[in-house]
Amino acid sequence: MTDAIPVDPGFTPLAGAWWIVLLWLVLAFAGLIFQRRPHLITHLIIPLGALGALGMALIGAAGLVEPVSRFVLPIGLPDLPFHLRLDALSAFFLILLGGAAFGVTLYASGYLRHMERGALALLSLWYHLFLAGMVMVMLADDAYAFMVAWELMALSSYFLVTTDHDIPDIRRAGFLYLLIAHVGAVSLLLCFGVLQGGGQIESYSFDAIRAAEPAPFWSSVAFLLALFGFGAKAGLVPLHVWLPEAHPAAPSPVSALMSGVMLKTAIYGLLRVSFDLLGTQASWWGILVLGLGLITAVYGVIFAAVQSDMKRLLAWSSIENIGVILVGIGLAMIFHTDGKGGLAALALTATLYHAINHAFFKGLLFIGTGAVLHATGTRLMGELGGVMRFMPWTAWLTLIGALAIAGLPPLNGFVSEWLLLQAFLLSPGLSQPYLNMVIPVAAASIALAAALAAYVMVKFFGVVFLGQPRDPNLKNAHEVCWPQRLGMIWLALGCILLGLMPAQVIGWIAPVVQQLIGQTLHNDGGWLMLAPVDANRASYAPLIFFLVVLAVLLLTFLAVRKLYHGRIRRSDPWDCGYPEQDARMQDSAEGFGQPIRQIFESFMRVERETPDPFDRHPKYRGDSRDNIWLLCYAPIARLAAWLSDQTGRLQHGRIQWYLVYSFATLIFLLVFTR
Amino acid sequence: MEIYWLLGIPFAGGIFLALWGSRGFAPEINALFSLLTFLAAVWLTVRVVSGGPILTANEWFFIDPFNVFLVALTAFVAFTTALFSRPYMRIEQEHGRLNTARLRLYHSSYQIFISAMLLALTTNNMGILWVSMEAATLATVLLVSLYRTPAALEAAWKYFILCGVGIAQALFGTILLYFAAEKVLGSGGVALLWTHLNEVKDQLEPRVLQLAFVFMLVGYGTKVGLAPLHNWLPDAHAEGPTPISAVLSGLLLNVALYAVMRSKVLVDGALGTDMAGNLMMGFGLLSVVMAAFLIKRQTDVKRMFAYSSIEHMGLVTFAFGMGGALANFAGLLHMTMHSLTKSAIFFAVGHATQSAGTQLMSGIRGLIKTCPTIGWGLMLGTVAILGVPPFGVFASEFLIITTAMHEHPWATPFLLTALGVAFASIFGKVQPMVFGETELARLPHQPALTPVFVHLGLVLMLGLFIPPYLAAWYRQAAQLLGG
Amino acid sequence: MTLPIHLQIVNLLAALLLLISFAMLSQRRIIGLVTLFAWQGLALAVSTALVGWATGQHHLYYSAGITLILKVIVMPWIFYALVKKLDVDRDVEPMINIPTTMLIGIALVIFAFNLALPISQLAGTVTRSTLGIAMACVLLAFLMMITRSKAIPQVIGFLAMENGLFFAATSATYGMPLVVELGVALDVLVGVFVLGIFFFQIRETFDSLDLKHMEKLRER
Amino acid sequence: MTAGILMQLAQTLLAILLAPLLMGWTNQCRAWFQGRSAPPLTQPYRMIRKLFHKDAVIAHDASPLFRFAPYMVFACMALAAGIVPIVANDLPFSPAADAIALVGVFATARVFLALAAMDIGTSFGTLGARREMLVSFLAEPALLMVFFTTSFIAQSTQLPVIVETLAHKQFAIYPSLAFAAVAFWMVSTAENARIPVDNPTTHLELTMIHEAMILEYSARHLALIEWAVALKLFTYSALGIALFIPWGIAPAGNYGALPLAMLALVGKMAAGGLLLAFLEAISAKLRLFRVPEYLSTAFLLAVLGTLTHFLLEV
Repeated sequence: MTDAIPVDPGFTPLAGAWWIVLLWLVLAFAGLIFQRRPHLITHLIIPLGALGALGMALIGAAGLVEPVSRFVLPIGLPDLPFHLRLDALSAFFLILLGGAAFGVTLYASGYLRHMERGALALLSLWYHLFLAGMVMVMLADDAYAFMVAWELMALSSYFLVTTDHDIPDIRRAGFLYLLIAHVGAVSLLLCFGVLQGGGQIESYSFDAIRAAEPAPFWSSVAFLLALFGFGAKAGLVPLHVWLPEAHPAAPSPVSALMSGVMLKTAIYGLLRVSFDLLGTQASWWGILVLGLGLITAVYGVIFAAVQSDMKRLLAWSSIENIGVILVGIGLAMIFHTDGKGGLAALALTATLYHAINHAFFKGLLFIGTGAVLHATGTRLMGELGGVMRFMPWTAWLTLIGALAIAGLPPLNGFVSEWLLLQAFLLSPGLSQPYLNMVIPVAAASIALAAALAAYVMVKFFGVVFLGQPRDPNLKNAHEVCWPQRLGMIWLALGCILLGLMPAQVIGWIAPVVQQLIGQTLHNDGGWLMLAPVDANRASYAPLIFFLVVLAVLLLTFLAVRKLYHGRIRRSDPWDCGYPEQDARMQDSAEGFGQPIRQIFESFMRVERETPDPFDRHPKYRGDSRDNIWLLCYAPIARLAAWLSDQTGRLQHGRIQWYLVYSFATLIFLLVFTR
Repeated sequence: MEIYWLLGIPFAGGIFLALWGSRGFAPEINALFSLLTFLAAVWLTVRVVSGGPILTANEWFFIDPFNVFLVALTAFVAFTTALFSRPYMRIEQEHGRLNTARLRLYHSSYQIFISAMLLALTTNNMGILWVSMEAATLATVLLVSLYRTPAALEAAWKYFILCGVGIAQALFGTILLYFAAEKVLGSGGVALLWTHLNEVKDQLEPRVLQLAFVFMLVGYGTKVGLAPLHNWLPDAHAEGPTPISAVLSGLLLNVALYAVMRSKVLVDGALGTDMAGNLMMGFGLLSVVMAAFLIKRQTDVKRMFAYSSIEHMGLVTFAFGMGGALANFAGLLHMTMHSLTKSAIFFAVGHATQSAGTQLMSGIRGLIKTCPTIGWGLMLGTVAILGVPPFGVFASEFLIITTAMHEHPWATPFLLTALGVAFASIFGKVQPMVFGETELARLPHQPALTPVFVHLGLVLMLGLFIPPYLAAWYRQAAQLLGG
Repeated sequence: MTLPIHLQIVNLLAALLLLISFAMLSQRRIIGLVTLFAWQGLALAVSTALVGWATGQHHLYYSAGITLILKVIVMPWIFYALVKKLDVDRDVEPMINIPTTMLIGIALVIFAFNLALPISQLAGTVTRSTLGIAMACVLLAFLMMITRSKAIPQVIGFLAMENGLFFAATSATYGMPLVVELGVALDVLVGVFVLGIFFFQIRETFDSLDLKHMEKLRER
Repeated sequence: MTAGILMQLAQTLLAILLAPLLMGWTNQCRAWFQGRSAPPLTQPYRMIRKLFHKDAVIAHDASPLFRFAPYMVFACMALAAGIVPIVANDLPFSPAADAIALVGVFATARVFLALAAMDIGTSFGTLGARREMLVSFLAEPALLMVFFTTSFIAQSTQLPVIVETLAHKQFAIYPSLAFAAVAFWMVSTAENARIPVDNPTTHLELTMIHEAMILEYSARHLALIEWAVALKLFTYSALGIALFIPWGIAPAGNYGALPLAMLALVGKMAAGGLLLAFLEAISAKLRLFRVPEYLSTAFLLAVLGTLTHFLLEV
């Protein structure tokens, strides 16, 4: 396949990206070849993959400034070879992918050292295919290439999810995941079927699709199909059911990639289809996306608050973040169709910003939990606690991620949230008055979601890393090795820098926004300050902010030390003088989530097992499932079963009846055709 | 010339194995003859690809891109199946399910079956086409009942009666065709020669052809396994020996569909309407949906994949029904992909059932532990047949579905439902067979998995890259089908 | 214009064929069925020969001969042998009772006729009107296969259907090309042998030829 | 510019220094209303000084986070105080963080405090953290909505600009502000751990929220926290003043107005403290599971505020 590189003058970023994809493919199979030598895989192959990811990020950066480059691979369908294209949008998402994947893969090279050989080889195979698939999704410039890459991504991630396939739950999770992914993919097929211009095979290239002008009705159909298809991948409520199952099931680096990057490919696809391929948008699309996004965000965060499995909690929080991103897209669409280009640019900027933020902090949190999981062997928060004492690196780095995702200044989560709220605040420009009514409510629920996210993160970090160890043998949990630390440090740095340098990040995002909306966000604040539209309207300068906090902090500290003293006496915790303390007296995860469960009980189905008062070793189990499963999926399953029973009836083994069928068919056709 | 080799070799093989098929080396001989057949097919293919359609033996045989690609496919799959059946049948013999006499029957009728199918593909005479289809049926009836279990006998009986009746309808259709043709071409030999019919198809009497097509569709459609005429198919596939299941669903169905298409071309010419196309779309859609819902309730692995064959033939029929260059192209591609993939799956399933000692899926667990190659073969094959890229089945499904959405949007909800249900059912059943814990035993003989991976490799390649000459060849075929 | 006498005889034979099909539909005993089947074959052979003589299509003589040998002598003999050997000559109880079957049959005949009517208008052959009868025979045989619940009657129904087809081939179109007919005949012969083997296998497995033992393969 | 920076520093220091005074004043008033003999006005200062002198007693397995948190909280509160216009309206620093950032700052302080409370792993610590977060996740959006209303009016989220608009543009009556004001009051009682949500002077552990979180703190850490709490109360009052009764705050550059502004500030603060104390004296603390209802009422009022803004004022 190497002859696929066209001999074109100059080394376009696209060609570079393609070389890296090839590198990953080679690495994938190299892992298979050297499966007898795991050391080689963990110490050479996977780090090389990480370097590839880093290169991909750089190429993305180059692609933002370079002109659109494209070339055609000699593979694919006849007359429909794979078209590749690198424009600002794909470049931005390449940065996202490369940046997050570099840290995660670096981490993986340490994390996977304990795996047994065969599994390791397979994992490295699928892992690199997964990376390649995601990149190809972002580069593809025709429907076929896109779908192939899309499904390659789904398939490889399925095999990654089912790495420990001995556990029935994991098998079930993987099955559910692949099923929903496949249904989504079919709906994407239909979407492209609508979009493709003429009947010829050439009309599947995105250029042809852009050229084609579908009727309003059909473009709406295409949009809905796309929303369904991409929503299924992104975990849009009610298509999210696979997500809290699949993400925890996968090995931690994979969960990090799936949550941090793979969900973004769905966002990428949605943007690509609705802004790029479909030229014109109907006014109600944006409102629909906005509404769905709000539901997803609130629903996701509520369920995140009541989880007691840390990876599951993070998975739900991913759903929340996807919801926030969709809200941004919805706003952008509303402004766009309303002709408010600048505001659309603001909303879209906020969206993309949040996408890349989420890639970083969610990746960080997932690999952090991975470290804990590997050191302690459990995912249940009820058996953890006090891990900070044994794994300080992991703890502090994870804390950065947690604060970032909780949307606290001056970290990156706050910036995108701030931009989004600004977009809401600017909504009075809209021409439809009823929207002006709706939007404050939407903003309110976004604020609610953000505040709840803080709750969730306090719960997550507090229960896992702080307090007393709930299990005595947590004592011998050990800190992770250096590659893992480096991976986490990279992502944490990402969170901090993205938080402190918003003006620059917006500079990167600008070309994307320019491409999609034809207008960029004008930053009034210079390099230091973030001031969309107008410095008098709103501004935020995280760097100053940060320095001031730092300064005050140091001043206070020094003042206290100077004026008074730094004497410390250690003793047992006081706790209002209660005599015996033990770890069981702290809040369990269920306990911490209990108020939320109490308030939002109507959303969920709560299953409790309360111990009797005389139990010497009382065990409490509270589990909150979402009702969507019962409301949407169970009926479908029942209907399918019923239908298959009915069809089964037709076939009851009696040959005379079979003869009757063909006889009836014959007669029917004879009557029918004359 | 090479056409005689093509037909002669398997026939001779049939005779030879009928005489000495009980010897120990019979499986190798079987494979050898299949190999020779395949070589002859390649030779013929090269001739046609280079020199265009051949019309030889005073117009008895006519080979154009459409059937030569089926010829090549048939010969190839027949060869790989023979390779697979070598160890498979030995293991069966060791398990004591077969004795040498039956092996002789098996080998010779296998060859006869192949030659009958090749004849059906290459002949230019609609009557001979019918004759050889019937011959192919007869050759396989005794193979289906090879194990002599009650179930096998029942399956064979149904196979025989239903297909016999069906094919009788096809004969009536042929007669009607002749009846219409002789007025134009005069009575006697030429009136059934497809080439001649094709030239004068617009002069043929529409009403008669309409009637003829109905009979032929019902007749050959029974062998294609179109719902609701499909009832013989799952039984025959499930109860016969696995190599036979492979060739039945990999090849026989194609050949039957080939017959339908030959007559469709004539009917379209005569009617000028797309009545035939609509009928085929209807049948195809019905088959896809019914099969999908029946798959959901299967417990026997071979039976399940038999239903999946019905589903895919339905899809192909639907594609051909839509007509047009793209759809026909997609249909042909899907035919190829389905044959390769499905036979590969049956190979893997065959060994899986042998090592588990049962065809019940509940009895097959964790293949990946005991015999990883079989496990991965089954897993990848399943993934491929479910239309997941980068495997070739996806390429054709992509074209079919998008075209359907573009041309006949009303059909897509059915397709969507069916594909979803089929995916859920098949994958949900296969996953635990491949993954998870296990207590299966290893096989006495080294399983023959080269065929499996050769097929899958081809399917994978065709999903990513269709060689230009192959593509050109498909396009010509699509043209012939009135694209 | 009135047809020449031999063609009138052909039409007569056609009517006879139809009659026999009805008779088979109503016949309960297997031996009786076999006899009727033989008679049908005879009528078919005669009509084929007549048509061949009338139209000078001499290859029709061969097919007439084949029919005579196969359908009048060999197969009935085989069936007699089978019935004796397996002694299954008990009353065949049809699934649907006879009068209903008859009524359906009549409906079928009417259907077949007006299906064939417009076609036979434009047939080039003299004996075109027999097409409808042939079709009727086919459908009736089909009906018979549906109604019979034992193996042998079903097979006889199957062969009766082929008789109908042959009749259509010969009388309506002056016979297919010889090769085709030979091939068809060969197939039929092989088919019957296969069936013979079958009967014994079925017999020794289920020790009965009743089809109700063969309803195990089913969904549910 | 330098004058502005001086202004900025002066205001911030002023806030930091006066904060305990406001606290003392409120306690004094409440004591009067409850008919107790009141502690002196400078009681908070004394307590803080005393605490600074003591040795810090810290649990054995307290992590660095535990010791870091009080400084963080204090810094955040100082920063918040720096953003809000207290006496004068030119704050060169305020563009660095607008109203939304202010909410973020409060959130940061809260999260650190909660985490620190969970650090030791005592039953009351986690209990307090949980309750605090429960209160906050309803209070925070309400506060944001209040800011939304004012920002919709002022077309800006910059606090000085808002004050500018409300105080020094031509006078207009904004019904939406009424809703916002009530909501703000409810929110600030919750955020500052006052009755009816929490009782700052309680000694019943089971009813504690804020106090439960800081049970393990002592000496200088406790001092910093107490100071931060006072500062928070002060900032909130200043905020309320700035948003709803901004008249008197000196416009940028106009130093002549400063003394007047100073007086106005003292007056308003005193009145506010009085009112707070009065309401606390006459009302009882809510059960914990009534708190969400109380706060969601605040939330609803705030949203209603924005809606009324769109209905009546656009």
